[in-house]
Amino acid sequence: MHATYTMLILTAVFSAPIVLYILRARAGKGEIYIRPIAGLSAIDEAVGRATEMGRPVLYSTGLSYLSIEGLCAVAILSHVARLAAKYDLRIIVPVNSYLLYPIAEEAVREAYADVGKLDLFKAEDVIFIPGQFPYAAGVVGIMHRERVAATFFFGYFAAESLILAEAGSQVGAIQVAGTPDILQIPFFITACDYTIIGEEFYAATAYLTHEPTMIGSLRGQDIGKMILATLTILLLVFGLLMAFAPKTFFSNWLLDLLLR
Amino acid sequence: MPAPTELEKKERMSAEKLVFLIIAVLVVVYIAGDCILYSLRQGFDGFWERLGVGIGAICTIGIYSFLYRENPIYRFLEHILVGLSVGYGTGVVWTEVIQPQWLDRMFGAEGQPANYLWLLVLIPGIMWYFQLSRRHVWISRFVIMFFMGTGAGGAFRGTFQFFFSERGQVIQTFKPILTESAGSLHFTWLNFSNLVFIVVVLCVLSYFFFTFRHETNPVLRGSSRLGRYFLMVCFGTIFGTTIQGRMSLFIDRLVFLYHDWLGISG
Amino acid sequence: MNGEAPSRMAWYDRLQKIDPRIIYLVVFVLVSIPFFVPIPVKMEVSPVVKKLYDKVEQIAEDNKRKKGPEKFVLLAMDWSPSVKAENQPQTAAMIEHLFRRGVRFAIMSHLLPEGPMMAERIAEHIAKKYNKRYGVDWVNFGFRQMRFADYMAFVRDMYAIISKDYRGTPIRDVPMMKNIRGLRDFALVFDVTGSGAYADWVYYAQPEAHFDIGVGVTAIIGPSIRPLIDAGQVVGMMEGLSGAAQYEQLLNIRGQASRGMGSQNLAHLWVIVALILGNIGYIASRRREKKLKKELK
Amino acid sequence: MRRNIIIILTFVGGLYYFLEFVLPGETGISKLIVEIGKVTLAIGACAFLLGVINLLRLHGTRVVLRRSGWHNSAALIVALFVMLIVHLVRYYSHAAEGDAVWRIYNLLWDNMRVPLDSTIFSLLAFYIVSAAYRSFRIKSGEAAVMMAAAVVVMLGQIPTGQEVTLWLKGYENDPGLWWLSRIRVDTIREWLMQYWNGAAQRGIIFGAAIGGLAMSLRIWLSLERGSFFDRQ
Repeated sequence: MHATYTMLILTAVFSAPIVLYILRARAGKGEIYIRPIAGLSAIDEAVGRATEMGRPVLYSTGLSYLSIEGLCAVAILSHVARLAAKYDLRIIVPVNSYLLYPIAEEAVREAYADVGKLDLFKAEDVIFIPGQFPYAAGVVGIMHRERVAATFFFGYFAAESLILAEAGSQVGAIQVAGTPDILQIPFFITACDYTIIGEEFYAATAYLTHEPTMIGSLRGQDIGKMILATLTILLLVFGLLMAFAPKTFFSNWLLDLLLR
Repeated sequence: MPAPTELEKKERMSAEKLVFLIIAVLVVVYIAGDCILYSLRQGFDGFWERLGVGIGAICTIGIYSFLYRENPIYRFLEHILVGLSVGYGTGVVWTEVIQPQWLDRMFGAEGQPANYLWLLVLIPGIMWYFQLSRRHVWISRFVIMFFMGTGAGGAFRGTFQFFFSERGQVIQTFKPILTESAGSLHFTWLNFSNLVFIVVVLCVLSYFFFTFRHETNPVLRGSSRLGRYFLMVCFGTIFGTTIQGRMSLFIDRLVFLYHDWLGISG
Repeated sequence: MNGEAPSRMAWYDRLQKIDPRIIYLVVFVLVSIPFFVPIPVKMEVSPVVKKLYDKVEQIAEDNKRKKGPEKFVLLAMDWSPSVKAENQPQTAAMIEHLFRRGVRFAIMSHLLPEGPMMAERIAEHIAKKYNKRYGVDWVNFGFRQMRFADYMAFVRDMYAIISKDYRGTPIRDVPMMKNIRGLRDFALVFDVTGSGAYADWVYYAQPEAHFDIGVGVTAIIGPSIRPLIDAGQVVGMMEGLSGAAQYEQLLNIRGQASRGMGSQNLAHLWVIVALILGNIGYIASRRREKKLKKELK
Repeated sequence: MRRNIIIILTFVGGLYYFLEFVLPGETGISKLIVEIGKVTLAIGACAFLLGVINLLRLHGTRVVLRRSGWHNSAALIVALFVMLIVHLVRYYSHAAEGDAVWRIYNLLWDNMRVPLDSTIFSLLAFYIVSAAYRSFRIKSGEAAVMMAAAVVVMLGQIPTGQEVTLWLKGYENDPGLWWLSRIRVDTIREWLMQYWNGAAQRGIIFGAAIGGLAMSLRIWLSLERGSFFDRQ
C-alpha cells in the first residue's frame, strides 16, 4: 500500500513537532516541564530498605530486546545501579536478550565506576537467560536463593510478569515496576508496591536521565496526541452535524478528506 | 504458634525431605511398572511411549514442587529447560532459514543455479559476533543499527496505515451518537455506548499528557483523573479475562497428568 | 498490642493471612473435580465468536456458488506449546470448521517454529474424520523467521520467501498451490497466538492484501483485540478457552474446550470467594483499628 | 567517521521503506522490496549462534571452575547440544517418523521441553489466585473500581455466572423493558470489554503509536542519545 495524500500531510503534521522539539531541547531553548511520576521516588526508598537489610537488589529487564524500550530499561538500570553502588549493595541483573546483555553489563560496570567502586562490580551478577519461561524460572530461582530485598521490573514484560512479581512478594521484597505493555500492568499493580503505568515508563526515563532528546520528544508527542484528540472531537462534532443535517455540505466531509 | 526452635526447624526439614523422597520413589516406581506393563503388551513401542509420558510427568511434578518450596529438583529442571530451548531454537534457525534461504541459494539446489554472490551475506553476518568483544563492539553496531533503521522506517508507515486507512483506528473513532430513523433523531443504547467510548478514549489519552501541568489546567485535571479511573476499569477487565487464561494452562497440565499419564479420567 | 501471643491472631487477621499453599491446594482440588465428575456446561455465544463463525460460513458459501476465484484461509500459527492449553482447542475448532465446509487452507508462522508443527498434527488428526489429504486440502508452509523487511517481501510476493513446504517439497509442486497466486487469494487470515503476533498482519499485511483477519488468542490478549474489532481490522475472535468452547458449541461438537469449562467454572468461583474472604478480613480489621483509635482519643 | 557510517546506514535502512510508502504508484523501488527481504532474512539469521556462545561462556566457566551448582550448568550444556544435534540429524537424514532419531526427538521435545515450558507457565494459575486474594483489597476508589470490573468479567465468562441472569434474556424485544436484557452478566461483560476496555485500549494505542512514531524518527534520523548511541 502507498500513502494517500492525506497520509502524506499527516506524516508531516505528526513528525514535525517531534523533530522540532527534540532539536529545540537539544539546543537548550525553552524549559520543558515534565509532570512528576508517582512510582519514581519509590526507587530510592526501595534501595534504602535493601541497604538497611544488607541484602541484594534485583533489576529485571524482562523480555526487553535491543529496542528503545530495552535501552530505556538500561537507562533506568544505570540510575538504580549507581544508587546501589553508592550504598555498597549488590545488584543482580538477569537479561533475556543476547543483544541487550552486553549493553546492560556495560551499564552496570559504568555505574560502579562512576561512584568509584569498580572493585565491587561482579560481572557474573549480570546474567544471561534466554527464552521466556526459562527466564522466569531462572529469575524466580535467584530471588529465592539470594533473598533479595528489593526488586525492580522495568522494560517489556509478558506473561512472566506475575510469576516474577509474586515470587518477589513471597520473599518479602519491596517492588517497583514499570512497563509500556499495558496488558501486564494489572498484575504489577496487584503484586508490586509501586507501578509506573504504560507510557509513563518513557517519561520516567526522561525524568531520570534529563536527556534533552527524550524530553523534547515527549513534548512533541504530546502535541501529536493533542492533534489526535482534536481530530476525535472534530469527528464527533461532524457526526452530530451529520445527524441533524444529513446529506448536506457537512456529511462525511472530514471523513472523505481523511481517506483521500 | 511460638517461634520454632532450631531443633524443631531441623526436624521439620527432615520430615519434609522424607515426604519428598517418598513421593519421588512412588512416582518412579509407578513409571517403571507402567513401562514394563506396556512393553509386555506392545513391545518396545509401548515401552518407549510410556517412558516418554513418564518423563513428562516427572517434569510436571518437579516444577510444581516449587509451589511448596524452592528445591534442587526444580533448579535442575530449570537448567534443562534453558538448554533444550536454546538448542532447539538454534537448530531451527539453521534448518528453516540458513539452509533453505541462504545455503541453497548460494550453492544451488533442486535445479536452481548456484549464485556465489550470496557469499557476501557473510560480511554483515559476521558483524553480529563483535558483540562478544568489548573492544570491537562498535563493529556490530553497523548491522544492528541497519536493522533498527529498517524497523524504524517500517514502524513509520505502520503507524499511518494503522491510524488512517479505511479500517484505521482514528477513522473508526468516528461514531454516530445520534441515530436517525423515520425522520426523527434517537439516542439509542448503541449511541450511548459510542458516547462512552469516545469519552473514555479522550480521558485516557489525556492521562498520558506529560509535559503539561495537570494541576493548573482545570480540564486536564478532571479528565486525567477520570482517565486514571477508566484505566482501572480496563485493568480490571484484563485481570478478569486473564484468570480464565491462567486456569486453562493448569487444566491442560491436569489433562496430561490425569488422562495421558494416570489414565484415570475420561 | 494487648499482650496476645501471635499464635492467637484475631479472626480477621487470620482471614487475611491464609498460607498461600492452602490457596494453591484448593485451586488444585477444585480444578480436578470436573475431571472425575463431568459437569455439563452451556455457554452464551459471544458476538465476537459468532462473527468469526459467520465469516467462515460466508467464505464457504461464496466458494460453493463460484463467486469469483476460489478463496482460501491462512492459518497463522504463532503459538508455542506453552500456550497450547488455549490455542490448541481454538486451532482444532477452526480446522474442524474448515474441513467440514470444504474450505482449503494453508498453515504457517513467521514467528514461532512450533506453531505450524502442532497445527499440522491437529490437521492430520481431524483430516481422518473428513477424509482430507495433505497437499490437496491443506498445505503447511512451516516456519519462516521474518523481520520487518523480509515480512514485507513476503506480503508482496509470498513465493519469494516460501520456497518449500514444511516437508521440504518445492512449493510449486504442491497441488493446492496452483490456485494460489499470492496473499490476495486468501479471504481470511486466522491468527492464533498468545502474543502480539497479530499486529504484523494488521499493520503491514492487511493494508496491502485486503483480507479479513480473525484471531484466536489467549484470554490475556483478548482485551487488546477489542479496539481492532471496533475498527473492523479484526472481524472476530475466539477469546481464550471460553471462546473456543463457544465455537465448539456452534459446531455442535464437544471438544477439549467444552470439557475444560467445568474446571474453569469452579476455579473462577474460588477466585471470587478468595477475593471476598480477603476483603472481609481487611474491612473488619480496618473497623477494629478505627474503633481502637476512637477509644484512645 | 565510524559514527557517520552508522548514521548513514541507519538512515538508508529506514529511507527505503519510507520512500516506498510515500512515492505513489508502482515505481522501480517497489520491486526491490522482495530482493531486499531475501537478503535481510539471511543476514538476520546469521546471529543465531550468539545466544549459544553467551550461554557457553557463562555456564562453561561455572563448570570449569566448579562453582556451586556447576552440575546444573553441565546439564544445561548437555541438553543444549543433544537437542541441537538430534534436530540436525533428523533434518539431514530425512528420517521418517518412527525412526530412532524421531523417537529421541519426540522424547526431548514432547516429553521434556513442552511439559517443562507449559508447567512453568501454568504456575500462574496458582499465583493469580493468591495475588487476587492477597492484594485485591478495597484500599481506595481506584482499587474498588478495578476489583468490581474484574468480578463482573469473571462472572460473565463462566456458565454459572451467566446462568444467574439468563432469565433476563426474554426481555430482549420488549419495548419498555429491553434494558433488562442489557444488564445480564454476560452482556455487561461484553459491553465492558468492547466499549470501556476497547476505548481505554484505543486511548493507550493513540499514545503508544505516537510514541512509536517518535522513537522511529529518533532512530532513523540518529537523534537518539544515551550511552548506547553515543559510544558508537
